[in-house]
Amino acid sequence: MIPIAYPLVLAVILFCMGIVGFLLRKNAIVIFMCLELMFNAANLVFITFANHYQVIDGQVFVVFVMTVAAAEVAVGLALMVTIFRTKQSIDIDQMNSLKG
Amino acid sequence: MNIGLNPLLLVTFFPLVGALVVLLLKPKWKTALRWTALVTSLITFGLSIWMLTRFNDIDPEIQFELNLPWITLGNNQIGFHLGIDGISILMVLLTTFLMPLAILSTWKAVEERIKGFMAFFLLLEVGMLGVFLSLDMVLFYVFWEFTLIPMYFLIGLWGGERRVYAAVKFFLYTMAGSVLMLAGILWIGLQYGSFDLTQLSGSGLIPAAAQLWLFGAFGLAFAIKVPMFPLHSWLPDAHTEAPTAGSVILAGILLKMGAYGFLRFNLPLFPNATVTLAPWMAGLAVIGILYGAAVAYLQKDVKRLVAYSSISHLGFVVLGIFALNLQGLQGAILQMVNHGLSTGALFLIVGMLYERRHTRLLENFGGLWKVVPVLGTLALITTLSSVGLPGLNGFVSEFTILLGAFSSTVIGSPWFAGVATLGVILAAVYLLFMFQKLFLGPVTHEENKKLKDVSAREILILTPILIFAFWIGIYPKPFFMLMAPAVEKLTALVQSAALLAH
Amino acid sequence: MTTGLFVFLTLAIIAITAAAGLILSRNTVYSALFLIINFLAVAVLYLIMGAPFIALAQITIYAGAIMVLFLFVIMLLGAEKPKEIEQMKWQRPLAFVLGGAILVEGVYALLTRVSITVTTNPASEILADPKTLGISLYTKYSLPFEIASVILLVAAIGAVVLTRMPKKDKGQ
Amino acid sequence: METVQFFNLVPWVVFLPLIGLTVNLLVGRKLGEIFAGSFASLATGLAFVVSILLAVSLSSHPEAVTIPLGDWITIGTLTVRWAFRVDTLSVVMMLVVSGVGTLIHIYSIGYMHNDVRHNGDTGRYARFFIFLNLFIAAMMILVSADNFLMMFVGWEGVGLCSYLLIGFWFEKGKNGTGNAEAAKKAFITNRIGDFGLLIAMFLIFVNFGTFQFDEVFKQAGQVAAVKPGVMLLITLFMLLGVTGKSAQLPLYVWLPDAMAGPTPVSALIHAATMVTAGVYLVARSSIFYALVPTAQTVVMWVGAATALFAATIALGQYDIKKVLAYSTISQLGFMVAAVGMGATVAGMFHLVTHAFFKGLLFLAAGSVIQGVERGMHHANHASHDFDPQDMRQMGGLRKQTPLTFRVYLIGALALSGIAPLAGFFSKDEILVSAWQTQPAIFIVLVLAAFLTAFYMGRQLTMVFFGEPRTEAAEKASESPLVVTLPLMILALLSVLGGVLNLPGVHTLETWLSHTLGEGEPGHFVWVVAGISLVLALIGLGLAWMIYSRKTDKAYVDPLKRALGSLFTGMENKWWVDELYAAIILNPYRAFAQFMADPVDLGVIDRIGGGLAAGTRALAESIRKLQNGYIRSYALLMLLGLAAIMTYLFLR
Repeated sequence: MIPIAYPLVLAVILFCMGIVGFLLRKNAIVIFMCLELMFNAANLVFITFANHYQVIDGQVFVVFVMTVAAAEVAVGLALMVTIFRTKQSIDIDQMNSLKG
Repeated sequence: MNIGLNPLLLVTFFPLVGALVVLLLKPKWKTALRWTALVTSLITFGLSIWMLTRFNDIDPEIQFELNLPWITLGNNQIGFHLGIDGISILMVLLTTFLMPLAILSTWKAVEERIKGFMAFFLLLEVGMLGVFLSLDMVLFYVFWEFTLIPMYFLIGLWGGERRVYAAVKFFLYTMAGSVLMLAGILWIGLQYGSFDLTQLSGSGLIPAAAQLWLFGAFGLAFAIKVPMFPLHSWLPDAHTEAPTAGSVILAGILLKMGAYGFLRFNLPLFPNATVTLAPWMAGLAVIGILYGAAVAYLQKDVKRLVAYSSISHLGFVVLGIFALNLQGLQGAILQMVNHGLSTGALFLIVGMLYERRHTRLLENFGGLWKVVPVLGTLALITTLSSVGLPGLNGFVSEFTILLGAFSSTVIGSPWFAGVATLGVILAAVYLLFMFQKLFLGPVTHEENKKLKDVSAREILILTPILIFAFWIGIYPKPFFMLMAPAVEKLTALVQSAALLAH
Repeated sequence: MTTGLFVFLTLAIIAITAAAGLILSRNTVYSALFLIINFLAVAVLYLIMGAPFIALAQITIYAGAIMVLFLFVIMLLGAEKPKEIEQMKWQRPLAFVLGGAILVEGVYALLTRVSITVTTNPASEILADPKTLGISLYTKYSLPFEIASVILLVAAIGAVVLTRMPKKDKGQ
Repeated sequence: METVQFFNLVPWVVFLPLIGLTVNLLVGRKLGEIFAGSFASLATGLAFVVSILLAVSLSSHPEAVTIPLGDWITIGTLTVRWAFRVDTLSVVMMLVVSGVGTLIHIYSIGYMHNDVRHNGDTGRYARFFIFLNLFIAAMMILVSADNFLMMFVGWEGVGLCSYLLIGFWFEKGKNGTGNAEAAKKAFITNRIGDFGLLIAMFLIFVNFGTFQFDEVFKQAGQVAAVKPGVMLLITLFMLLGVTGKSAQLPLYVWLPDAMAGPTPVSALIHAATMVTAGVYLVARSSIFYALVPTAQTVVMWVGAATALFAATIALGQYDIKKVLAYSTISQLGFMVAAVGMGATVAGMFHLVTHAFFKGLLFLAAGSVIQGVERGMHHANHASHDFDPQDMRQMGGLRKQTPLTFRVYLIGALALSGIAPLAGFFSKDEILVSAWQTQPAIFIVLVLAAFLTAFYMGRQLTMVFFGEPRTEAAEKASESPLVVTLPLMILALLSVLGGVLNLPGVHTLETWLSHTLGEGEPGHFVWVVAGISLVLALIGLGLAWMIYSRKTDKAYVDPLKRALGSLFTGMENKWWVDELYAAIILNPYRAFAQFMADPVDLGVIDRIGGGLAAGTRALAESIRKLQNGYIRSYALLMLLGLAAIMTYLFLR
């Protein structure tokens, strides 16, 4: 029995670390992983509140989040592969063709 | 109401039918495309003549009125409201008259993408006629903006070297003005619950304070279109770069939309502001007259010269409008017609020279009267009509305008007209300069020695215009009669409304 | 300090450390491995908070399938150690400042609104039962469920289409 | 009234030349020179017949008759008709215009035959007659109009014809554009005058409410009493129009250049008819001027000053036509001075006789020029530096062209005012009225008359006496009958023209009094007649003495030595053209250039362009935000998130 605030704080910390990682790294795959980290933090919040309110809906949402995350990773990594084929790099800063 | 036989509807939208037919034809059928466009414009002209025969010229009111519900906006009805009176009928006739001539002038000049050209041209006619016939502000605005699109493409696709620059400049200038007008239209519509011009004209609903800024909002749109000094700088570029037919229509009709706008909106809707601002507008008009004349004098490109002459000539129109008396207004309307005829013809002649020599620079010509005597003579008459020689059309309108402005109580001082009369001298200076550089003196360029004189088609283009030039110059009465009742009504309306407010 | 708190803190430290490793490690493979550790730690947390099904799904899908996919791609592209030179000079300091700001604000929000005395509930039989989840998924959330399946299908097809080698045009 | 009235024929004085020009326009070129020339002459001749019929009708019914043709401009209170006014004044003008016009048409048949060949474009023969007929039509409109506005149509119409005919050989002249420039100068200078006339008309309409002569003049006294300032303005602005059209100071500069036109044109338009339109206008409006003494003084001084000024320039010219041109300006000065003094009849009288003898002089000069041209062809001159109009290249022509010499002599004597030729009587009448009312004017005019005799003597001597100075002059030959016949008729008229208004009989005076009101018939003052006659004889004799001895080829004018820099001034027309160029033309050009380039392209075009550039610069700077770096977008998102959260907390 831990105070409910603790896992929430943990989620916030993980989420922020994901953000910082996203902003710091140029490796597109690492950036992806940071996204997963943020998803994870969000999931933790869902679970915590599912537990707190004793309802199943939080868990259901986690399932959906995971599904979407899986789909996103599949497409994202496929994109990464395609981009790497043309650019020979996965440096995200090189993917700036859409600049003004 | 028998909508099907309403002449206005037929006249306005018949070119659309032609445009559709043009779209169905194959691009390579050049002759068919040309003839379709020509025949369409001729039928439209015929329809407008038919309309003229049924027009009652002693009735000052709107005729052939057609008012269909179109858009309902809350409590506001936006009507598809068309109508014609003595002021607009001349503009409509001018439009339908110049269109076939302009199309005929493209016979040799436009060889590429004829399909698109003709389609845009006919669409342009729909837009222009719509502008002159709309009696609902929103409908007017729609047509007003609609004319921009075909003209933009006509300049931008078929124009000269700097066509894209000119097209964009034309579009942006006009657009900038009309956006303010839209704001004004919406404000009036929402404030007074109607977009209908017939209900708002002379109703005295709009308070004097609001009139001032509304006058500004509408006036800016119209002043850019006219164009008045100092909002004219789109005009030389657009005129110069547009294809010949485009320049003819631009000078002949599109510019008149601005002056017509003043007549149709600013005067009846904002009479107090009109009276208050009349000296200022007249002052700008006078500056425009002299300025256009001075600047035209030193142009090296014929088309630019004629373009600046338009500024000068339309200065007279604005001066006449804001004289706010019968002579001024009727002269101004006639001057609109005359400018359409003589400047249109000048552009046609320049176009003919351009077809032969592929240059518009004055220095490349000279002595052509000897080489092409018939064209020289036609050009001489056109030039003189533009100079305002008595006996030709330009004089009648310029004289009546100046006379009106001279005696105008609204402008308040004969100095405006007096100074504007100097424009008569300056017009002779720059136009004779042009004529001399083109047609007089020795033939200095080898290429010019073997130019062909006008073809039968070219004579066919210019003759109708010159016939009207003489007709209006010698017997302008029918034209004055046609517009007199409507102008009298307008003058009375403005004066009484202005009196009420004071 | 109760056992529960001790376990939580341990897991939290593991998760945070793993996340830090993910961010800071130069080698992409290490990053992936750190992420797996993080997922595992969080999975245990789920377990503690009465969501065994989710915890297992986390381990199998996330830590298992997805991360394997990541590793495959890393290996495939040979992108274990790309050079990373920061060109945008404000990016790094601002990232820390803003990340810190969000963190402070989030924690502040939590601590001012959630009382420290409210604790988590013990795992309940009903909620922990995958059957409850299943029923909910197939009744109340059947529509989103179907949509999720469509998304997965689209993603699968999309991934295939995207990664397909461009066919050399015939005859050229 | 038993006699048949021909008043309804009056529109035909305009229509006949118009028919002539239309026919020539359509078929003139195809049917050949004889047809084109004779048809045009016939049209003008018929107009002359109509004018005579009108005169006959008037003699029995001297009151003015108005024949309306149709409405022209009708707006509100503004009503202008196409209407012809037949009165004694207008008929005098019609007779002069169509009479002299017909003679000059006939002369042109022969003259232009040679001229088109000399200038190398026979295709323009018919065009010449088209323009001439157009001119007659316009001039007829001018003189027969019944209102100011219709008169203005003719007023500008003759200006147009003048433009067209001066520039007839538009590819010739100095640098190839000289003639075209001269034509433009004439039109624009005239337009400056027309500006004045326009303003005068505006003022008339505002104050009188109509343009019709009758009604305007009826109210003139009333208006003058109430608004004397307005009347002064009207008359002065009208005077500006007069100075433009009748080549008075300061707008006379176009007329000498107008000599670029073919000689018949100089005779018809720039001597006999068009340039007298200004005199006609003042005569027509004499009621106005009578009401404004200040304006009268101004008119009279303008006329007198012009008369003297132009005469001095004529003294220093070498071009045979330029001398006559300045002489015309000078004589017009006499007429203007006369109408300014109120001696309207004297002015009109001089107008008529001047039309005879100056027309004669010009036509004879044309005959001389063509004679010299023929000689030039004969002598095979390399014609580039040879100017057949230069009097220095002539001399002794009385032998080669005897007939021309005789008529020229008559014209010159008439112009110099030798009794009993036409010029003596008309000039004398002007001098008499000056003698009686304005002694200062009298002195100026007498001086001008003396100079007139002197420069005519100079011209006669240089052209016809002495020995031929060039081969061309030696081989010059007489012109054909079609050219000389009109000369003889005009010579006859120049001799007998004085009969029109002989002292004591006053035919013209009586005739015009029906229109102009009863005036005081000019007396014949023996002193004045004596002075003018003696001075004229002295002038001629002096010229003969000075010039008859000069025969050498490198011709230096004897007066140059005697007068020095004064003569240089005369030779260079007192540098008036240069002065105008410096104070009007060049400044306007510079102003236009300034407006066109720095102002229009530099400022006004830049307003729009500046707005566009501003928008562009703004967009450019905003565009930089869109740098393509995903992480930088993420950072901005985060910034937004942090900002929103901060806002929520701080709220």
